[in-house]
Amino acid sequence: MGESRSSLRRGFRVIAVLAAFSLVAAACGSSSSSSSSGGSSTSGSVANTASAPGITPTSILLGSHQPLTGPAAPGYSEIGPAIEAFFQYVNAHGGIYGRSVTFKYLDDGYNPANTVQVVRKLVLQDNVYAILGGLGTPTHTAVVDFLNQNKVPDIFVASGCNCWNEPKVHPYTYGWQPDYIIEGKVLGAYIKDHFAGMKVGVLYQNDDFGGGGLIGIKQMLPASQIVSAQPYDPTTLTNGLGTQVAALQAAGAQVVVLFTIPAATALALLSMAVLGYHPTTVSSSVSSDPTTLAGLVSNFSKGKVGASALNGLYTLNYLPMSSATSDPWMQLFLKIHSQYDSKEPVDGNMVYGMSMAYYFTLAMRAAGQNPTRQDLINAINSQGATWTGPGLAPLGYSATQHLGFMGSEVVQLNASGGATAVSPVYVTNVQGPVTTHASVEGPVPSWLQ
Amino acid sequence: MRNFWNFLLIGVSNGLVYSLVALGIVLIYRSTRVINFALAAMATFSTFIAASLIDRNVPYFVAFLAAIVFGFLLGAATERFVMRPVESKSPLNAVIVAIGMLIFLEAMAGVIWGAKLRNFPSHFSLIGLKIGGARLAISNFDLFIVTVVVVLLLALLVLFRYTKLGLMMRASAFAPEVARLLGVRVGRMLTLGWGLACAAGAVAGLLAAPKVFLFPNNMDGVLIFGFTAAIIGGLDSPVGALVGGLLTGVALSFIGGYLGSDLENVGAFVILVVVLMARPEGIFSSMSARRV
Amino acid sequence: MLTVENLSASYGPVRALSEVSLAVERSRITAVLGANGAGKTTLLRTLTGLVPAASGKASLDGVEFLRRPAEEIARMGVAHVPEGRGVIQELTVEENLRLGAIWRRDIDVQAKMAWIYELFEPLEPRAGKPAFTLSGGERQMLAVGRALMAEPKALLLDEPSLGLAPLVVASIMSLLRRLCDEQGLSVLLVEQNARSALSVADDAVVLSLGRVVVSDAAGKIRNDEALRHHYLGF
Amino acid sequence: MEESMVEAKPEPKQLPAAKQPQGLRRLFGQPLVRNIIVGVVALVLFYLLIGHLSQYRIYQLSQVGPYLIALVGLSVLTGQNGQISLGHGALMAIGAWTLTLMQLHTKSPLWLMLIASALVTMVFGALLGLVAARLRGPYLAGATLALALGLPDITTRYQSVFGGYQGLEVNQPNAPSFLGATATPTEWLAIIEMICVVVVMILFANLLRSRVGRKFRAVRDDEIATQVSGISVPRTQVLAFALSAAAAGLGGGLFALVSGNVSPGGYTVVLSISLLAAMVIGGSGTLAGAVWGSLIMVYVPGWATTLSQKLSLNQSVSANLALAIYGFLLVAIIMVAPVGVQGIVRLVIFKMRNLRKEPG
Repeated sequence: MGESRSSLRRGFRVIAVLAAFSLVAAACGSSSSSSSSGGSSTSGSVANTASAPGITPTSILLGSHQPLTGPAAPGYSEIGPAIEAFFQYVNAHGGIYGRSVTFKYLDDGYNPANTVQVVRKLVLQDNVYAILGGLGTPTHTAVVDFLNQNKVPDIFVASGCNCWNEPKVHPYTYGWQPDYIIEGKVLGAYIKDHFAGMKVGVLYQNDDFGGGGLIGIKQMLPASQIVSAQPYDPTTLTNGLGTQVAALQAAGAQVVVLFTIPAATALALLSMAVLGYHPTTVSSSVSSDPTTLAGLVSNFSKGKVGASALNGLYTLNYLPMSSATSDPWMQLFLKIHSQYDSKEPVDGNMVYGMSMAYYFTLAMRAAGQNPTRQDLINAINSQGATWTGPGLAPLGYSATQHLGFMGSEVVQLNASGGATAVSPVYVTNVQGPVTTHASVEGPVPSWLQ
Repeated sequence: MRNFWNFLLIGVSNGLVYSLVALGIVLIYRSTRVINFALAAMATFSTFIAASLIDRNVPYFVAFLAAIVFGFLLGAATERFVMRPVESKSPLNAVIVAIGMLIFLEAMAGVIWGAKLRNFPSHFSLIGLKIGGARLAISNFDLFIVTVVVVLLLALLVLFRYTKLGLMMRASAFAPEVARLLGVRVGRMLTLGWGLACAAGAVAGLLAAPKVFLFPNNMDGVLIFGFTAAIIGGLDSPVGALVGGLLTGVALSFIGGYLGSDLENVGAFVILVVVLMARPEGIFSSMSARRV
Repeated sequence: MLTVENLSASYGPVRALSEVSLAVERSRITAVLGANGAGKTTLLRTLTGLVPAASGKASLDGVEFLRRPAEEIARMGVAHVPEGRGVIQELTVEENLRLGAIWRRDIDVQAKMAWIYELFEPLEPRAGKPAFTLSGGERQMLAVGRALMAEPKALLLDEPSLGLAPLVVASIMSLLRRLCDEQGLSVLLVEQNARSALSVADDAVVLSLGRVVVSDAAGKIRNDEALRHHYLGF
Repeated sequence: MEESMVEAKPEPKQLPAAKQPQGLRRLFGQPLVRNIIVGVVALVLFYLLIGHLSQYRIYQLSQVGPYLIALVGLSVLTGQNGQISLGHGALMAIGAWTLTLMQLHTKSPLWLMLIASALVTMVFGALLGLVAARLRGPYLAGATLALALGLPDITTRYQSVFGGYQGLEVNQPNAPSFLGATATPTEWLAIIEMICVVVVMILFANLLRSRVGRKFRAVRDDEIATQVSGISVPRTQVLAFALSAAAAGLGGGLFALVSGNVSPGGYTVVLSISLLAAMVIGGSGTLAGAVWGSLIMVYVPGWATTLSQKLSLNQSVSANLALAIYGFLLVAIIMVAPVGVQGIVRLVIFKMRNLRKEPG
């Protein structure tokens, strides 16, 4: 249905949305509304209606699947609470068109069979308006067809698989974080620019994440420069990564690229320390939340060598670092954290969740006062590429492309857990060339203050 | 060649931890014929206790001992209050209860300490030792692991071979009814056996945590490889647990190093089937000898 | 003196013993005879706490012990040598013997063992060997010897002759008689092999379907041909 | 135990030959015929029932079927034949991928794909049975657990064939036109499953009444005596493994249809362990126990979640608490009901019958 809408009508709708937007902005300024949630936004003439499943005149119900228990829970279990906290803040600041947002995230234990179950429950029983930030490639793959068949907006999947960017097959599904292939290309580009001619080794998880990263790297570097690519199986991390790192060392890799989950990054750094192997280490954004890593590596040698294991590590960054306390977005997030999320640590996962919730709020505001599900899709397709916020790289949304952030900057970590940007923002898509760009990080809008 | 030696050392270091888990499984199996799947959770829980103590500035070795004592008490209490009522029914029931305990304890660890990844101190350096100019994949901490495992095995050997208590424990394990007729308080021996086994599990947890980090499920993988090790060694042989653990660790390290880490799990299955086809009750089982 | 009064026990819905009464004086042997399934083994297992008693009493030198845990009954001086010899096969001969007196702090274990090795000469050279290497007769010797380690007052033997050669049986029976007299034991001897049991016993009871059908001096039963034919099959 | 695989319902005793009734009544006296009638009645009731349920409830119900069929297989193997398997999750995986790959590469009709799931898994199960026949108790449990651990990794090793961690998509079949245009794929799937459940239950109920069933139990109760009496123990064990695997494979094929996707994350060691736990808790060795077990697998985690959410803690605490409640329930049920839920049900029926008899 959505695809058959004529572009003319879509154009009208955009205009209507923009008009609504400006009305809202105006209303915010003079906020004095009768809405019980303390909010603003309903302009006098149009009343809120139950315009879609999960939307009532006073509320919006969103659903998500997150690993809250089991082996994948560490770290990722913080994202759901961060998204929820952001919405609580939005609700306290007038909600979205006066509606308060309820974010219902259920545990799937990172088991696709459970994901199928909880997502059906959210859609068929709880009648959520949309699924936001469903986490994980194998888990979300199991429900993406169901969501699209039922025309449920499947917004900002929390995974960098390039399989979310298939608007023809899955028109209701949108990626958000940089595609893994894009991350690989950005890292490859940086290596090409700064470590030309050095022998490169890759340690990667043997799934779409590591595999995508490897594809990206290989696109950017000559085959002869990559001396060794070592896959690892995330289910056998019990055995450590000693053998893989020893193999990289034996191959003489001077630059090691990590496409690893944080625990594996820590294990890899541990193995490097054990073997006295000190290559230049470059990692994807997934691999290296500095807060998490600093905690994990601090004991390698009774705390003495610990932090230095991170020192000099290059990694990718497309959102403000959680240590960047002078960044206005981080200041906002810290405020929200202290009010609504104080049980969870301040780290990259928190920034990730809150940023995602922010972009979703933008999408809802753009979808109009009484949006249908299709209105949300149309809003992202037509306006998504123009949104700014905490993200450093532009978003790649259009009717024909459902890519999220199209790149990132390279930062280098220091011993104290901080980071310094060492490159401009590299921007690309899956096939195209890599270009550099200034950061597009936008100001915190007034309705969030 | 350097790879070969590193793979070997990595395998030995991993294998010793599997040996400890295997030992915990063997100690319980030979006394109560139960495969204690809850051992992973008990180890993790004990390690969390140590971590909480260390966070409160308790010295490492005090926390280490406290965790072992906690593991002992947890195991003993589990036998006395949870296992005792079901042991007499079918062994399968006891296994399911152990699985229930595993789920329960791991989830409670998540409730109490949260599902975040945290480190656990090793006290000794994890940095590889320098031998002949190159660092090898063996650190002071690995030497500590070796020491602990050897001391523990020797202590158990002395206990079982040379003390009255050990004799009573073995008698209770091999022939509980006969032992009772000889005046041995078998129930206490079983409780003690579970306590010791879970204390061994706690040690395994404490030694594994610096390398696999600490979170509620951190010992699941270790448990499965430890169980594999126990079976390879023979479920009623503590020496078999040591050998089985080393064999498993080294074999997995070579498989991971030379064939790819995605074959480690498959490799564990292949090794198990090959060993069991040759010796259906493990390498060191006394059963097969007795049947002849 | 071992006294049993009106002892009853059940295996599930099946009544295995009903109203069994008997008494064994010190230095006397009472044989418990009867066909397979008559309740002989159940009688011993009930007395030593392995099968719960439904009703009745049992006492040793006036001290009531029925319904106590098996290990406590053993510690009161009731030694039970179970059917199938009950040696712990994985343990060595010496360990089996040590185990016999493991709860006694006041016994010189070395001296006791030396005495057992004197009684049962074949055991000494095998002291360090696991029990599963022993022959059937040797295992029986070990089981009896082990029971004697703790200086029991009552000795309950379940089918000591089972599967043994007649010569071995004869030597075990005569040894039993000697021990009983020397140590002042009350012996309850459950036997399928009535002929050899009656040759050493002072008294005998015959069980049938869990009931005592005959209780008399061993000599009388030996001489009562009709009774022997009817219940004991010889 | 001998009676345990027979239908859960109280049945009239077989009448002695002399009084055997004639004609129709005699026909109904046949267990097979009676089972078929019960099955058909159940099917009709089920069809009427789903007309009154929401799509989500139907979907939830359709999750029961795959577990139920796999549990029947596991119950026969462990409860009736005495072989412990901690690898039935892996066998389900084989069935699941068989169906998925057939759907992807061939244009086979649904029934053929389901039969293939069962047969391919059966062949694999027979091979596994050859290994299993040499192993006892915990050693067999360990070997099958290692299988459950290792097998999913094959799918990531050969990503191009099996789809890697993401797995492969499975299309849900559309309802045939004779059911009317209103039947959704979810409803149709539930009906397919119920048909499979009925067929499998009837087949296994009759198998276990037959000589084969008696052989299974004989091997379980006393291997040596069985061997002496001229029955080949290894052959019986391999047969039990093969049949059990066939059921697991069919369950796996249906599971793939219900999930709409196959991926290794759905078939981990956790699934195998859950199956064993559900089998024991339901009532090991009985068909009715498999029903209870599958219901527990599908519904109890949900109840535990609801229960822990009532405490209105934060979500990650309540998710862990739900899991803790589930673990606690496993322990509690075994402690309260060592013979499983079916054991309790039978006890209650027995008591009620006695009550009815006494005054009459």
